[in-house]
Amino acid sequence: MTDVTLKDLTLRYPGAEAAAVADLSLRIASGQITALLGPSGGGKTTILKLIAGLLRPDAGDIAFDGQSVLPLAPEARGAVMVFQSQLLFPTMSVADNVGFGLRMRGRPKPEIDRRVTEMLDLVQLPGFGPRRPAELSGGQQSRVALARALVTEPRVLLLDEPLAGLDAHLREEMRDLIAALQRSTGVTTLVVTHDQEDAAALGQAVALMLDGKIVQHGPPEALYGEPATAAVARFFGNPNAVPGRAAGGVFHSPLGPLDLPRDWPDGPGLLTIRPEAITLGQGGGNTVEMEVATTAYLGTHTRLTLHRDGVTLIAHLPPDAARGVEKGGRVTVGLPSRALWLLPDGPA
Amino acid sequence: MPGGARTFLLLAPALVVIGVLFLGGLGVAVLRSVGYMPLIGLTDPSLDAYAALLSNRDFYRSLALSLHISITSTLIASVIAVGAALLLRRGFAGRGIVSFLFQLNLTVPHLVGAIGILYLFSQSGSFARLGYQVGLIDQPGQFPALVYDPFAVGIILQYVWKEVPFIGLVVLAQMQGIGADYEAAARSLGARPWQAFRHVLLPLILPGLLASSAIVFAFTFGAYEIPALLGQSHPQALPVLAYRLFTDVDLAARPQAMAASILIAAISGVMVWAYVALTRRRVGG
Amino acid sequence: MGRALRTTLGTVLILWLVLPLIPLGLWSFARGWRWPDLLPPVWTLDAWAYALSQTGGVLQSLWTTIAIALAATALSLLIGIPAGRALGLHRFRGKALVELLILAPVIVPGIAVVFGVQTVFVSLGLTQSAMGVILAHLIPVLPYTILVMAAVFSGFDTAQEDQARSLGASPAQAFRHVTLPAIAPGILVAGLFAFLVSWSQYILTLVIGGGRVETLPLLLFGFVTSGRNDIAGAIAMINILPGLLILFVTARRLTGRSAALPGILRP
Amino acid sequence: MAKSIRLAAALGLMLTGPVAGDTADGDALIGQDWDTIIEMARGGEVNWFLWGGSDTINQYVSEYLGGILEDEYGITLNRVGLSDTVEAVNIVLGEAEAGVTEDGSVDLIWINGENFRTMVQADLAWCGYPGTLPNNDLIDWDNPSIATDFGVPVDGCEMPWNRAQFAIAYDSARTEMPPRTIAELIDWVDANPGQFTYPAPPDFNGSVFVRHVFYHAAGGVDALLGPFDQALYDEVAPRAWEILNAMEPHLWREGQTYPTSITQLDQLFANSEVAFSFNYDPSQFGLAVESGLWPETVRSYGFADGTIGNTNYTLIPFNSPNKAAALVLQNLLISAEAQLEKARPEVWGTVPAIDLGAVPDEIRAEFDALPSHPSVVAPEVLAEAALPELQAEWIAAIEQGWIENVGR
Repeated sequence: MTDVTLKDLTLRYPGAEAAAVADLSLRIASGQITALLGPSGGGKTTILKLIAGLLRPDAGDIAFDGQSVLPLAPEARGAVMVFQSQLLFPTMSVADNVGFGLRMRGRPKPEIDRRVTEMLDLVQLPGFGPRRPAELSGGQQSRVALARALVTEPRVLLLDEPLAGLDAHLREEMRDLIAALQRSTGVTTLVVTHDQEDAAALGQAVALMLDGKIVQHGPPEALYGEPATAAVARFFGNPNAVPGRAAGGVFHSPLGPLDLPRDWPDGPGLLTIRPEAITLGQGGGNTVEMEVATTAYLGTHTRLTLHRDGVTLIAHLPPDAARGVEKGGRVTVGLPSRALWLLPDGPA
Repeated sequence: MPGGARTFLLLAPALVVIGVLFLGGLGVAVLRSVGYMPLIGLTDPSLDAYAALLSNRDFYRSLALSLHISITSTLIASVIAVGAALLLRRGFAGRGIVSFLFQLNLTVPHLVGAIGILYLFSQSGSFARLGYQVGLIDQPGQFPALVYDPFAVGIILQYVWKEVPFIGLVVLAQMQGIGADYEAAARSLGARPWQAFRHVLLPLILPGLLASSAIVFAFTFGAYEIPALLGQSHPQALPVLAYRLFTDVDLAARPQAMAASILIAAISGVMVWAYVALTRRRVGG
Repeated sequence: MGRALRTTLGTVLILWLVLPLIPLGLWSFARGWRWPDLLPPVWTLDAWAYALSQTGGVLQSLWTTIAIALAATALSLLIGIPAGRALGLHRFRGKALVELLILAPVIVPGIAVVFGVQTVFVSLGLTQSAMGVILAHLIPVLPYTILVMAAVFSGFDTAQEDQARSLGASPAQAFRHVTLPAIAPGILVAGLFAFLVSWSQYILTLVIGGGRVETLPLLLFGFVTSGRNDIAGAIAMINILPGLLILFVTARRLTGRSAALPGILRP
Repeated sequence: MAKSIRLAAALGLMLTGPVAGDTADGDALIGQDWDTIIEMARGGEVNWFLWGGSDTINQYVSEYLGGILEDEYGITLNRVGLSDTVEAVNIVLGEAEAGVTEDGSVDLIWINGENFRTMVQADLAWCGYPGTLPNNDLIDWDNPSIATDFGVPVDGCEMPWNRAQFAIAYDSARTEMPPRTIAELIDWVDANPGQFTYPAPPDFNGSVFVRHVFYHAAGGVDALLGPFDQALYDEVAPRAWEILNAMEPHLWREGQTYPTSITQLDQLFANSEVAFSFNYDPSQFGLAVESGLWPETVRSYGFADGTIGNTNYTLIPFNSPNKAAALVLQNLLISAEAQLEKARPEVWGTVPAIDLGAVPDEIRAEFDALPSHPSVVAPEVLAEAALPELQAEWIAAIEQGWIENVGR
């Protein structure tokens, strides 16, 4: 069980204009899976490499259990990185790949063989040892890469986009496998992903990184329902933002007064609600009549664009409920007060 | 047009040229080496030329010298080339100059390099003169014999100079294709830098390293002009011996020259095969 | 590896690469440069004057070398492009054997082949002639051209040609407007290597050309074995020139990965 | 633009290779009226194969001789530079073997000694034409050193071009008392280890040096003259090898290796690695000083017990396609004017092969007025102690014996 602290990390690649990582601080709780979420190309992989020791920061510190690991070479840190492309060594068999870390540490061969067999069983690839990496499917390669990392019993496991490039059903299998393996080993794990769903499913905590900064760090539910900024909300697929002013537990907006779930400090603010929280007809308190600008049937839900007094809301309704709603018509929608959230950073 | 015929037509000119010039040249050499050329009235095949060559002590000394030259130069050049490629892969001041010089060097004929080596390393060459100017030696004879010497140091120096960029560029291209991530993965799994190189990168660059160094091996074994220029009077490198036999005014020596050329072909073929097989077993995954 | 160590090693490498060329350059301007002088005591243009004179034979030799290298390059491209296409794009029985045959001249030294070739060329009247030398140069040149072109074609998608045909192009038009532009950079690389391989040939030219076809390497060998270091220096500089020129002209194309694109250049 | 045209022209010319000449038939030329021969040669070309390692000789050939051929006869002279004359012999041999009897590629070779013997024995030389050349009158065929080439009778198969006599070069600034005889040289080498060496035979000049030692071991040359005598050889040779092997540890690099050519020795001498160089053609010393290779303090001399002299020639191979042009060139080579030009120290400085008694007086006067190069021992001085060459079989046996008993 190791907890990892990143403090004011900064790294600029030679020749690059902007820093890849700037003044980044993050605490990764021990024994948990933390998902580092952010759009592609946001410097997330760089952070993994910094923790693994494959890059040296220009400034800042990395500590495991309070001890700085900056002086340690990658092989001495016990932080194993699993690359997005798995990077199984093509010149070695699967067994040699899995046993690689132990061989490098000079462990006796019988022990290596035993541990390799165990690990292959654990990732549900028994008997795959003699094969070559090129003979494996993508999902199998991912599992070998995972086995190869875990066999060294690392203090910290760093997974870079472990689910990218897998089919939908393989993704779920792999998610479950990662979660199960993490539970059984208890290794502190940092998963990098650009997919909010993967982050929510895998991470006991999610750190959202936008523009090189951690903008919100907490349980996945919080990032969904209680975004810290409009940008966080938008990243999680919530474009709804209504300007107005809170006063005495009521939010005064162009849509009329809306009851807030609890007392909020008075002042101007930006109100948000997740599209799937919006109901048709009465529900949960506030009701508003709005004009239907567009409707789109999307299989699992129907998407409505609603207008009123310069405010646009997006609502996701169950297809059954949305039957009969017509473009250009007027509908009454419910904005349940328990689903309302005032963005802390105020009006945009 | 059926695919097979089309393929054949595309290949035909190349096969004709290589078949006639290369195989034909080899074939004629074989025929002449056994003294069978009905066109010029030779109809009694015999292995006399081979017997004469193989019973000559000079032949074995030449063979040993040529093997020494090619094995030593290939090994040294390969090691330095891999080191240079590792260096070039990372950024360092002057990297642009090195890669320019690598490419320039590829275009410089061997002979030019050999003359440069001669002017640098002979006993009255630039280094010897430097030694004199700083008071290390009083006269040329005190400078170590590095050209026209029994250990073929000058010849090897020239080959190393010329082949490091060749192997280096091939290996560098492979390294760039592979990227740094495999080694990073190995490091992250607990490999020390040397282990990551030895167990991960080296097997990955092996195909390019093998191909290029095998070419170097064959070339240094069979090249004429460098040992002719930088070698000592006796023993001579095998190609120099073969050329001398070929240009002997005694026409009786010609079958021996042909036999020597066939032996050069056979030996370089076998050695390249053995080298590739051996290296693959020792280094391959 | 520390940055300082890398820089040091790199500097040593640069010095080592440049060093042999320096005395060559100095010699071409030197006179009476004897032990133990570190630098020439007298600087002169005599060697260059001889090398550039109409009767010295160096200029004629330069034209001969260029003409032969260009001809060998053109021929090898003409033959090598179709063969490269067959090897790069088609699968067929006996392909491994064909590849081995094409590779063989790279592994088997020229001296092993040239005596036999000379014997035949004499009776065909091809010795002592540039034509014979050009043909002989094809032996080492052609494999490189074919291998480079095979690598180029293996990265070429023939669907582009099909697309052109379905849009109304004749096979020739499809080749001219679609295939050729796609493989042009590869042809340039193959051509450069072919030129340089021919440019540096020594033993093939010597045995087949018989002295009558005097390329720069032959001339250079003659002067250096005659002890004329000054003239040898000047010829050596002239000998380096085309490579330098090619490098500057194609600097962009040849940098980085493509520099070693074929992975199969000549040593 | 001009360059690309030249390039195209060069390529076009070369692609054709040698063309079958119209004057391949030698019999039709012998005894022909000289003007007719000139007319047959006009507009053609002649391919002259000769050692090409000296820029001054090259310029004499290309500019002086080539210029006259071009201007006066419309003949193009192709000077083909060789590293070793044996290359040209080899070309003709190969052609003869392949049945190329008319359109050979060699029209003229600068030659003598063993190479001449090879050509004659293999019946590759065209013979019997000297009387056809107007300037043949300048040749003293009664002089045995002209009429025999290393013991082989010339018999009208080649024309003399230069005469030469072996001499030793030393730097007067470094070596005050050079050894004046072979015996002194042997002692000198013992006393000055590492300061002497000689090129390994079969290098032409190395071979001559070994013959001097051989003469010394035989106690004089007289017994060795005449055809090869195995019994005599077996008696003399061991003494010669003993001398040379005793010398070996005191040679440059302890005799572990020898220079492979005279030019390597010249370089060693130039850079003070050894104290002496030598040459069959002392005019080379002057050229070496003029080109800056050697210091101006170089002087030369012959051994008091004599040095070997020879004549070198030009030869027309049997399958030369341009025999008429080759004759015109040969006639020019032995003209008094061309020999005078060649004798000038700044041009070459060689000893004429023609009989100076037969040249016109004014040219004779110019010959007499030629300045001598301070580094080149005067031919008259050398001639005071001249030794004859051995027959070619002797030379071959000595070279082979050296390789087997000393060289390896």
